[in-house]
Amino acid sequence: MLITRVLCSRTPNADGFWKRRRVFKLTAHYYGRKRNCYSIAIRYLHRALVYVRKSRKLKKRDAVELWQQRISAGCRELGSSYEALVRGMARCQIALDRKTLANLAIWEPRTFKSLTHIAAAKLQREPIKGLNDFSPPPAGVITRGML
Amino acid sequence: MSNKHLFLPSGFIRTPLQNGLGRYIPQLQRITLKFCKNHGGSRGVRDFIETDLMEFAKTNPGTVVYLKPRRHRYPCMVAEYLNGEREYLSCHEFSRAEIQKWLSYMCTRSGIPVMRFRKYNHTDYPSIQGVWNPFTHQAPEINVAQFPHEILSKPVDNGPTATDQLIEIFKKTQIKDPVKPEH
Amino acid sequence: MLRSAASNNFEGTKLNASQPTSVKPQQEVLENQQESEIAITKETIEKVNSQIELNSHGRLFAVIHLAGKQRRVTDGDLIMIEGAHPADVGDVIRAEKVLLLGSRDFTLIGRPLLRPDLVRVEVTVVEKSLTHTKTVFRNRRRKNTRSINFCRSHFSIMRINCVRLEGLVDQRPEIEGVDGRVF
Amino acid sequence: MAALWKTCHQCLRYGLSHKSFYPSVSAINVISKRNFKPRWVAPTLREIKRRKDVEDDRNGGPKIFHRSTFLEWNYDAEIFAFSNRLGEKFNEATLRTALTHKSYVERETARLSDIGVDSYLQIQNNEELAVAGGALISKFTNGYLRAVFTRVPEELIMAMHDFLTSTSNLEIVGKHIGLGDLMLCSDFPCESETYVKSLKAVVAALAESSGEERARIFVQDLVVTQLYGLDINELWNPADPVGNLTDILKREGKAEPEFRLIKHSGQNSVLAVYYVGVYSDKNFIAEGAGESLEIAKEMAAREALKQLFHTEDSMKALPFGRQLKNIQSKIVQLENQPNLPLSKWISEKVTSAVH
Repeated sequence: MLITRVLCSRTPNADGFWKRRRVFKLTAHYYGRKRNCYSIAIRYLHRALVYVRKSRKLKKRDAVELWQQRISAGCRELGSSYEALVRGMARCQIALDRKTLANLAIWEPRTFKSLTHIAAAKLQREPIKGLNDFSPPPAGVITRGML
Repeated sequence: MSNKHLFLPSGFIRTPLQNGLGRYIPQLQRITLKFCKNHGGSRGVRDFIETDLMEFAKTNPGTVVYLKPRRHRYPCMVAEYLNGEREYLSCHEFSRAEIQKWLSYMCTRSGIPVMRFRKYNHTDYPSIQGVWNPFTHQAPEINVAQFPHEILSKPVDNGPTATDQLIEIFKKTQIKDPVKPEH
Repeated sequence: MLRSAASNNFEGTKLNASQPTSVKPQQEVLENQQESEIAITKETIEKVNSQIELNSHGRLFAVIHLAGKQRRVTDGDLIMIEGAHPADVGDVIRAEKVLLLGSRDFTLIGRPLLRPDLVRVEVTVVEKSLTHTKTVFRNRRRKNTRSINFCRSHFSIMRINCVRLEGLVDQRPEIEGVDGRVF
Repeated sequence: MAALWKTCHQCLRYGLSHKSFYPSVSAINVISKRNFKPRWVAPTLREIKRRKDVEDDRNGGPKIFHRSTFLEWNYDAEIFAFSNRLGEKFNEATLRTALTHKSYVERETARLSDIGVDSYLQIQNNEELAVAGGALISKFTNGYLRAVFTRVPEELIMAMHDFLTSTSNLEIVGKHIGLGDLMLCSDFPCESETYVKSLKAVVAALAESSGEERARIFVQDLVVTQLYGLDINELWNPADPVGNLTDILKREGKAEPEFRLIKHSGQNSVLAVYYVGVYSDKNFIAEGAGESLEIAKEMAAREALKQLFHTEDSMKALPFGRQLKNIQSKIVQLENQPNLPLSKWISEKVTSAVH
């Protein structure tokens, strides 16, 4: 975008009040001189705005970790494990993602239990080394050979 | 205490009066277009009025459109919504297309002020099968079980411990010995 | 994929314990297990179908895949779709990618999706607006080089009108996936 | 939007070297301009605000003006937009009478008589329409509630009906369909009674102009949807749930309800929880939890009643909008047939009433 001549012309002696006000609005919750003195506040504001940009990715990564922890806690209570559930469901073409699984583990426990049992039954049929050698196979699961 | 909420409010998604549940009611009540008849800054607004205003009014019968020619004033549009909110947008040196775009933005909004959404869904019935609590997956047998119990007292079988593995390895070596001929 | 009505582990183990412990020819063991399994399957499907016919299954929730994300929805929920979505305000869409449908007593799990004629999820677009202004700020340290971009992206808020079971579980229509399509 | 303009300005002040000056609003290409405010702007705004605060303190809060006092106000266009926005067809005259209140007519006649013109004004007020509308609203809500909550005793239906037709609820609905600016009344800001009266009058006007069927759908879509998201068991609870449960089971010929402790934890701690189950001749009905045995027992009885009435937490979702098409006839039929009161409630009699 070309900068037209107009924009580069001399500007009237603008009031710095508005420039500083914009910065102080964003640093109103800082501590001490970082809140009130412009030359100090602007440095910390730049750091904060960089953190805002970088944390957008991190937030998504943290959310996935949190879901993973909740799913593995739910699975372990039911005698299975996170890897067993995820691998088993993948082999049964059940495409639920970790957000949904974590939601089900908390809010719909019976659905989550049936999912863990399906995955365990699938792994019992096609075992993966080191995954479910120790948990007793879930009873009451009838697959009619469809798994 | 953070003052951030003073500048950018945050909240959860909601709609006025359960909109969309019974029927969808367009929330934009009135829109006022203020412009100047001669000033160059209102040229876009004037073009819009000459060409597309009638068609806009026909497609949005539920919105009253007011035109306010004011000499030597910057053009702007003020939208008033059913929940009483007013939205101001300066249209200085806007092109006709921009006016159309921002008008459609005003029409499809619900009047709730712009905010940072903390969650991207809202449900009033989060759980149907009952929220998980420590008792949900517990078997009732635990109430009447006499401990030590043959199933419940068994530790969770986490696989063979190190000593078991060593014993197994030793047993494997044991079997091979008798086959070797005595020297 | 249906599970037997027995909901937790311990009743199951009793079932196993009652089976004959002495090893019989493989074919026979499979045989009587087949009988009891078929009976349980028939009984379970019968129960679910009766609940569907009597519409006595209570509130339903579904996991749908919409605009790139999986969402757990039930009747009357609000969901937010990020990015420009073709449907306009007031339009009714049918969410076809249903991965899972659950109620208090049963869960239908799609592999990966449930049959479209089995489940009907209707969604109404209630609001289309722009998010708050997000800043993308880059700062190259000690080089006095900074850049800032402001962005307000589109989003739509949608109301889930109904999550409904339309067909019986085991009865497949002769031709599938034809409803509502004009040939 | 103003925020966008101000923060755009920020980027220009940094004297960026290579990055584009213009903020790329990916949605809409908004080109920012340099707007430098000269030195006198800030002090002037500060002074204006100070004077405004002084005036606001003097007459207790900012002065608000009725929308009709603004320059750009056209009552006919507003009426036209009002009916189109709701998607209903009103005939002009009835809608206008529905929106004019007695107080407005009196004020106008008083004003005219002061000027000396004592001709009788032809505007009718909306008294009769409001009364008729009120009856219509309660009839339609009753019909809906009895058709949807078939197994619920009449007391709970009355509680829900009273909540839906309460002044606070109708006022919220009236305000959110834009009656605030359209009502011709003398009191400003209008009290809730005026909102309620004009909403009832609008419903009656709709019944008159496009038939009772449309008015019923209008009430179902706007007034009854306020029930969504509300736990109806909070509106009304049986005073003595254990007694009611025993009566019902006796009437149905089943055994007395028997309460058994299923689970408990944290017995002698502040966060004690007891799970008590209700059994009737050895089959399990429901379970409830509470901080003490008595509370848990009462909650269990309450939960059992909820299951009998099909109002437990996982109850069927309330049908609204298009889902109501196939039960409209049932709604009309059940409008004046009350459900069974709690004292005579038996599940067989209830299910038979449904089919």
